[in-house]
Amino acid sequence: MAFKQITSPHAHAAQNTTKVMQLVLWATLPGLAALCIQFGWGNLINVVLAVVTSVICEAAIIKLRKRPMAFYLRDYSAVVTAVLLGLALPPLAPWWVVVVGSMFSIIIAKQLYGGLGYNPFNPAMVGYVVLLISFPIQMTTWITPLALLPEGVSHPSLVESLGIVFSGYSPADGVTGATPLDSFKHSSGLVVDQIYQSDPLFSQAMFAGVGWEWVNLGFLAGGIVLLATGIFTWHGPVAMLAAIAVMSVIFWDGGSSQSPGSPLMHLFSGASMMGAFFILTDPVSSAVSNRGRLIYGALIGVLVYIIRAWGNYPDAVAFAVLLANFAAPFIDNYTLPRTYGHTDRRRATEREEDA
Amino acid sequence: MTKTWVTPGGVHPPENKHQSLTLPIGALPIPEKLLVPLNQHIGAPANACVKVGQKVLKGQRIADATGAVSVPMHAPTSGTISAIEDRPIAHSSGMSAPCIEITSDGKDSWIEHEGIADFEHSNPEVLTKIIADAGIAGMGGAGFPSAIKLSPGHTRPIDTLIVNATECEPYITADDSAIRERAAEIIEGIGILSHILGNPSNILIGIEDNKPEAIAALQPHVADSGISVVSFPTKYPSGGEKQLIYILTGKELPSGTLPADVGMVCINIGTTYAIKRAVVNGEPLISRVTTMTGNACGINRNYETLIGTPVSHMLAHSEFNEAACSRLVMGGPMMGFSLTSADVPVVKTTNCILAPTYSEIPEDEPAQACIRCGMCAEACPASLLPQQLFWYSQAEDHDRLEAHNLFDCIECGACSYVCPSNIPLVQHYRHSKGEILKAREEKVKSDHARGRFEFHQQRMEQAEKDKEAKRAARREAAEKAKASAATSTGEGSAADIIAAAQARAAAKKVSPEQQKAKFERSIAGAEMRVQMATEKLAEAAAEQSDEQKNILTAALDGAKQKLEQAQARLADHIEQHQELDSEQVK
Amino acid sequence: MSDVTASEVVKNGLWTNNPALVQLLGLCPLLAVTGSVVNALGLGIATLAVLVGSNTIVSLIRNHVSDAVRLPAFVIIIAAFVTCAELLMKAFTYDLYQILGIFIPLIVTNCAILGRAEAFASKNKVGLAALDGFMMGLGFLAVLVALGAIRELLGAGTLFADMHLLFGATASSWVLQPFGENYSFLIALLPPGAFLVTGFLIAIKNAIDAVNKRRADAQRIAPVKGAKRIRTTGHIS
Amino acid sequence: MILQSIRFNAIVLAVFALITAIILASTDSLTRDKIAESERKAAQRKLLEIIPIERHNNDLLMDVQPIPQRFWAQLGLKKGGDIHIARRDGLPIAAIVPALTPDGYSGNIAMIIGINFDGTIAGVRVTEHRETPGLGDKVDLAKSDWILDFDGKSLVNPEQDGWDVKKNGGAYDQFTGATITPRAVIHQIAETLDYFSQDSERLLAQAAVNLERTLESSDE
Amino acid sequence: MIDSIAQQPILAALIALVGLGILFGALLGYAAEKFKVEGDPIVEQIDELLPQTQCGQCGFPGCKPYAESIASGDAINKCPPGGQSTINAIASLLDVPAPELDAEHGEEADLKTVAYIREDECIGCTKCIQACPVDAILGAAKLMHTVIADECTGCDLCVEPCPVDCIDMLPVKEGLRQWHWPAPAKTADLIASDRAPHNDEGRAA
Amino acid sequence: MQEFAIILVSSILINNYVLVQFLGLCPFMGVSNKLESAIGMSAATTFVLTLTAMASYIVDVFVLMPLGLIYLRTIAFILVIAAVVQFTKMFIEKTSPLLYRVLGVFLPLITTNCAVLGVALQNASKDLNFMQSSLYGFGAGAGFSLVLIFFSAMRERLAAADIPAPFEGAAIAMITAGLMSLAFMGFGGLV
Ligand SMILES: Cc1cc2nc3c(=O)[nH]c(=O)nc-3n(C[C@H](O)[C@H](O)[C@H](O)COP(=O)(O)O)c2cc1C
Ligand SMILES: Cc1cc2nc3c(=O)[nH]c(=O)nc-3n(C[C@H](O)[C@H](O)[C@H](O)COP(=O)(O)O)c2cc1C
Ligand SMILES: Cc1cc2nc3c(=O)[nH]c(=O)nc-3n(C[C@H](O)[C@H](O)[C@H](O)COP(=O)(O)O)c2cc1C
Ligand SMILES: Cc1cc2nc3c(=O)[nH]c(=O)nc-3n(C[C@H](O)[C@H](O)[C@H](O)CO)c2cc1C
Ligand code: SF4
Ligand code: SF4
Ligand code: SF4
Ligand code: SF4
Ligand code: FES
Repeated sequence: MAFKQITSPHAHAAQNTTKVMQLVLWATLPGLAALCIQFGWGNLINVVLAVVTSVICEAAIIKLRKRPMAFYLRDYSAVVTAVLLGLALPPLAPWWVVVVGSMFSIIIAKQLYGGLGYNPFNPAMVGYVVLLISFPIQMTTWITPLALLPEGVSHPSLVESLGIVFSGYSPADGVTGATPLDSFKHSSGLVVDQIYQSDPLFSQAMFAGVGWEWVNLGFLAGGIVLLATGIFTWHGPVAMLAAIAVMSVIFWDGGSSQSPGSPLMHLFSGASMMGAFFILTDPVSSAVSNRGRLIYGALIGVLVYIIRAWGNYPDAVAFAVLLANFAAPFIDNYTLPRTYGHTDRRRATEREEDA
Repeated sequence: MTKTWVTPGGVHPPENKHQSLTLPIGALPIPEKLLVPLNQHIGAPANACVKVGQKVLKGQRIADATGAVSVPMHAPTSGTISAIEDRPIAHSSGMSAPCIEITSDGKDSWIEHEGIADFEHSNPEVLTKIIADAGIAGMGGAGFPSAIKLSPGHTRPIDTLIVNATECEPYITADDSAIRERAAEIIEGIGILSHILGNPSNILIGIEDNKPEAIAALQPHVADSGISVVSFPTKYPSGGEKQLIYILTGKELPSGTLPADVGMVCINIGTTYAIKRAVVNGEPLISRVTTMTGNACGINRNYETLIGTPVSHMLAHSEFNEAACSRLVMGGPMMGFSLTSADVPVVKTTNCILAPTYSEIPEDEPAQACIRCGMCAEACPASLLPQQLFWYSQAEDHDRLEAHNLFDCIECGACSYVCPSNIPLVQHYRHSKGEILKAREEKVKSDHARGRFEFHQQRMEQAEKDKEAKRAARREAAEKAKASAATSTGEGSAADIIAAAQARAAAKKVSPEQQKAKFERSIAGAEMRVQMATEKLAEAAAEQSDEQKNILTAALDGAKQKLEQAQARLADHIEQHQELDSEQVK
Repeated sequence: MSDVTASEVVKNGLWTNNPALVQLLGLCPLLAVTGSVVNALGLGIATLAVLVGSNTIVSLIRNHVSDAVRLPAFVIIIAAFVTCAELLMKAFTYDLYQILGIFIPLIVTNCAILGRAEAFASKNKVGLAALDGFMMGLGFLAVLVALGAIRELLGAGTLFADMHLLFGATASSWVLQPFGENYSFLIALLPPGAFLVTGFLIAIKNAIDAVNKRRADAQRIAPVKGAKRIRTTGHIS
Repeated sequence: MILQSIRFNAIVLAVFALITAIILASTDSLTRDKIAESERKAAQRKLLEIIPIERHNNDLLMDVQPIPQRFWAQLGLKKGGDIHIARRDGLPIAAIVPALTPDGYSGNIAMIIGINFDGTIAGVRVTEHRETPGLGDKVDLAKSDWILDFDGKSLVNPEQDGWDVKKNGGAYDQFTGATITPRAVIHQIAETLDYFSQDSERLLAQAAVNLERTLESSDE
Repeated sequence: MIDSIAQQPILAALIALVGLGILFGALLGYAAEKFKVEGDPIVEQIDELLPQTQCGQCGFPGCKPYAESIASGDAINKCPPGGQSTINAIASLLDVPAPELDAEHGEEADLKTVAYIREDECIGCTKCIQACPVDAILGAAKLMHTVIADECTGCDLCVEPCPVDCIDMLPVKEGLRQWHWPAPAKTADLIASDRAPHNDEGRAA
Repeated sequence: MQEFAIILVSSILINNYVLVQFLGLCPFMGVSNKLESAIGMSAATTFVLTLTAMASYIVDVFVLMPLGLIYLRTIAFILVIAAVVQFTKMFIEKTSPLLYRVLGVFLPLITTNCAVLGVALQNASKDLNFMQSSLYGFGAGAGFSLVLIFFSAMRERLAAADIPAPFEGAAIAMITAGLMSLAFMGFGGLV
């Protein structure tokens, strides 16, 4: 009788990486649905296009590296990256924008580092930022939310949308417009109340910005599901949202014309919720320990606010995440938990003095 | 309800304990051949004190303890010693080690033995000696000789005795069933321990709340005995010594210390039973309760198993279906190690044999990349960062591993259990720990070698200098001789030649003092070698490696001979010179 | 060091020990001014000239300076050459000078130049030193131009734009525009693009080297293993 | 020992310094005029783009007047600046006014605006900006011809309301995806025209004075 | 004064540069004398990392000399007994990329070996004693020799001088104490085919 | 006060010397393999940068400008830098042997760090006052330190990554630096 030599433990929990990724995909559905309801078919097309490109790129690189393809593709991580990129891009962006972004995400930000688990930067955000910098026009053309469409105009149908994406018709008049953050940023000289009254994006909204609040609620709902299933811990998202809230309270400035906006607006506009629950929780590129993730999340929150309020970019989640990715390994070195039996936390760079 | 503390991390694998609890503890037929490994636990291996062919009785000592951390072995049944040789033993490596094979005579006749009924009046040292002689090693984990844990000489008095009845691993029910059936004896064992340790103020039996029957069985016996049975929520790995101490007392065992350093002793509940049997009944440790479980076996139950019973024997009596069995595990599914062969024997620490089917424990999936999800860190009871340990283990960055407290990992496997990427984390840690220890050892060795090399260089230099000096002296003498020859004779080649030859001879002839010094040096050298060889031999003897011992004995003899020779030569030399001197005097 | 041959010097400079791709020296100008071919060419030529000049002079004086002042002396020599180059560019290609800006004076601290002075010129004869300077400069120039071309093409969709800055008015028509008027991919022109393209160039070189090595390994007879062993214990009688 | 080392090394270095100094100083004296010439040309070029050499025959670089402090705010200037006057045969024909708008998408946009003394625009150039490449940077002539739209326009052509982007009902194009930059530029040009209408007479007077002064000094 | 100098561009340049030159030269001259370079602690650190087998395969008489040579710029990939791990350690110490072992100096052995003398064949010529760099061989002229296994570094320098070829390099036997878990196989190497190993439920039947 | 803050923010983040202005890249690539050396290099560079910014201001304003020798800036500044480095070395060696052991090896490298000369030249061309020059120097050093230290922490992490063979080493470091500078573009327009 001969048996295999296998290391303990022999039992394993049922969770596996593929399932984790699939769960993340399911959790994006409320957000995607909200996007589609508010802005038409655009994001769905983005997502599909990004997934196809990403999977092809991933497969090609794995092939080049002579690795077993099915095994690596099965982890669904490329799909998650693609879906998140697709959700972040403006609806009805030209097809080549989506393709270039996905290629950057998968090839440069992910596979050059060895694929899943090794990339120090969030691939989807790398793709997004590259696009934002390279194609500012396409990346700043947003669609008007459902509620604000002019009388008689509706979002393009699926077929029309496809036409716009693939052959570059421009959308009908009135269908494109600014995002709340954008709009807010450029209404200089007005006090906040005036902006709220004059801009329909705010005046017709419940609490943050028309359309956008629903999208953010969608991502919040998905995020809470993930939190509840233990895919990630609360530290990162909560720290980020708290940091944004605190910063916007500190600088609220009574709603003067210098005010960068209310906490509610910052929390429920742009990519705040998606960032908090889907982007900065990317386990691979974030800090590892819980304390580290608190710092990491807070750093992102602060950076998001700073760039939104005083920088060039109306929504800064992508930049903030990349900047924090950059700091993460450093944070990791100084946020080790206190191990059982030790009185102090150690630093990762500490050498054994008495050994 | 005593207060308990909650450890961080931990996991809740399916318990699967009911299967083996349907039947009471059973007994297996005595196997035809039993195999007692000399190396049953962490300490030094025991030294066989029987010969092949010798007849032994049940409970007769067949191997002596060697060195401090070691326990003796006893014959688990009566019979004949049929072999003393290397056999595969229960070890994760699957390697072989020396074992004593006993062919049972089927009579199972006990050697004469006698216990002490009123241990309260015995000297603790006497009791400890009994425990040591009974070969009792911890039955809950590492198999550390219990007598050492109990022996005095602790840095501080023991104020807490913790009895580990946690049995947090899935499947295993050895302790549970033992408590149900033998509660009285167990409590008596605890009484013995308490007596030996000078009646510590706290005696706690730690048990998980998934064993209500066992708790109920203990309750009547502990009433006003000063022992408290503390139950706490079920969570793996509450049974780890460090975790249990924290759960029961809220104190952490500082890294690198032993429970004794903080005034505690932690002992497995099965061990207390063995101690009772040893002290009160005079029986050495020759059997233990072992759970036989897993769906590849038709019968799941606990057996009172003789130490040395081959696992195959247990399987054979448990309706084992080899084809269905995905792996054979000694111990539980979390900490147990896989057996490569079913022929290995049960040892003192074997609390479970697990034979699962493929559907129970499938083959391991290939590991995916670590996505740094942190589930492992959430599960780690020691608050480590398993993903970082894994990362640095892959990078072979030993400094970082130590800075991340690799050596505080108790290898509980909770991290691997939850890892969604199926990474064999524990194996990585074990590998890295091994590598680090090896590197440390090699460092010591290489420092030693450097010292020896430097010494060698010095010696060679000295020798070279001596030689050079000698050569110079010779040259000088030759020249002098030449010069004198030239001046004195001037002509006559024959005379020249003779003179030169004489000069050479004179040069070559070392002064008697030099000669003597040389002999003395060689004696000193030889003495040093003898001494060195003797020391080595002593060490080797302690370590029990025969081969090395033979080599060294030979070497010692050689060195001794050389010493004698040198001495003899010196003596000769001195004699000669005395003669010479006397001649000269004459 | 004096046993290097001229052909080795050539190969070293251009490929094996390329200052930009292998030694990773002179990175700042390499990344900063390679937004277009013309910039790359301008700075590359200036660097080449300085390298040849400084290597020559350093080699000439190599036996006359003490260790203590060796470095500062070299630095002065290099700085003098750079200042000359700067003044000349200012006088004759003023627009290019404006574009390259601070990177002209910074040739002084281009580590590649001091590096060559230290590592090669101060140990070799004038002829070889000058050749080394030329080859290293050429290797550097080649990488600069390659980077410039790739980035210009990817980023702006043009090639050889603005060549009149360097070659006079006739060169304005050299520009190629393969992707049409409206093409632009800004990232390639911005700092991140510089790093990324350089990374890819290094990787390509690595890949080529790996292929060459595999080929060479297949042909070469393995060196005698352990051939260079010696006895640590001296002679044995 | 130390003194010797100090002296030796000092001398060696000094010799080096000496030689380099000579070389450099002579290179400098050789190239000095040429460099000055190049610098002048470069500085002139922008001005000449607005008021080509055919239209005037004075030295634009030299013929300057400071802007009175009360207009600084209107022109967006914090530290003031100089207005260049173009003349033909001594007669002032146009002024080149520096202006700056802080309302660009990313910070200040600096420009120079050439205005004929009849109130029409001779030309506008953006001299410094940090607008997004691909979006706002189209105000730069190097990127787009948009800035040439202003040539010949004046405060009355278009009317007051026309000085805005089309999106806001004005007469000028915005760029796809970028309204802020052009709007800022348009507004600032209008402001500058407004300033000019207030200050042109003083400028003319001052120009005459300056002319006299230069003539006098050249007479001496 | 300054003005008059400024009038003379060449003179000004001369004065400024020569002044700086003198100042600076003096400073350096002072520094050069004052702070002479002392012994190099890096040698000790490198020597600490070398395996101290003292086998001479690196081409130097012992590890220390090789350490000295590395400190003065020699390649770090010449020590086969240390193998890749030593190369990596030195590379990390010196902050340079780690090369592969130079095959001309030998290959890294998978197993550690020690010398073993077949004693009945030994003629007692003492050559091996002279060859051993760490004095790990015991014996006297005309008598059987033996190797103290614990002291032997496995350098195999004694093998070649032995006139009767009675020295073998035997692999050190790995006992239970030396054994430790090997590193798990890398996934990329594990899956030869595209299919993951199946869960063989069928075998249970 | 605000002006100082702006100078610091601008030189550390927005116009980061390494990632945006491309100065000091050689040490950035060369000394970022180990966190410990990166920290040492950072400290030494920041110190030297601040000191050079001050010293070159003095040389520029009190020697070169009055003498009309602007064209000698390069050569004069490089001499100043070498002197400052030498001085720092002596100073540290004398006052803190421990610090010297940590920083000593990095000091000579700084002479050829173009960030140092770059700061001196930029300050000179920007007509700053003494305080501003020193702050720019310090800010440049701090910015250099920030990215160098973070970068080395990241490179240490990459040591175990499964990077495709041609990209191992310098290539992936370049790419990482590229992605870092991509992130830094987010600071654009802050002041
Ligand atoms: C190397 C070693 C030395 C030990 N020395 C002592 C000791 O001197 N005194 C003592 O009371 N326990 C000692 N122990 C026992 C430990 O405290 C502990 O009870 C034993 O390792 C069982 O641990 P486990 O089964 O949790 O793994 C030692 C254990 C080991 C492994
Ligand atoms: C993860 C882990 C789990 C353990 N679980 C138990 C357990 O459930 N029951 C037990 O008695 N010992 C358990 N042990 C062993 C104990 O730590 C400890 O060694 C033992 O209780 C000491 O008693 P002994 O010397 O009598 O064996 C466990 C050890 C580890 C590392
Ligand atoms: C990254 C980025 C860069 C931008 N750059 C500019 C710019 O340079 N100039 C500008 O006017 N608007 C710029 N914008 C602003 C948007 O394009 C904004 O939506 C637009 O100016 C509002 O004008 P609209 O009224 O045409 O929608 C930028 C926006 C983003 C996100
Ligand atoms: C909770 C969670 C969040 C994720 N977020 C991202 C993300 O923001 N961007 C991304 O490219 N991939 C994301 N992924 C997928 C995956 O981690 C990513 O592809 C790896 O970074 C690639 O190595 C996420 C995965 C999980 C489980
Ligand atoms: S649980 Fe597994 S995949 Fe997740 S961080 Fe830990 S080791 Fe990595
Ligand atoms: S095996 Fe080690 S690292 Fe993993 S959970 Fe247990 S203690 Fe923590
Ligand atoms: S090869 Fe290695 S072990 Fe042998 S002498 Fe040289 S450094 Fe020492
Ligand atoms: S060299 Fe060989 S024969 Fe001579 S002593 Fe050594 S082992 Fe014996
Ligand atoms: S070229 Fe800038 S530091 Fe080397």
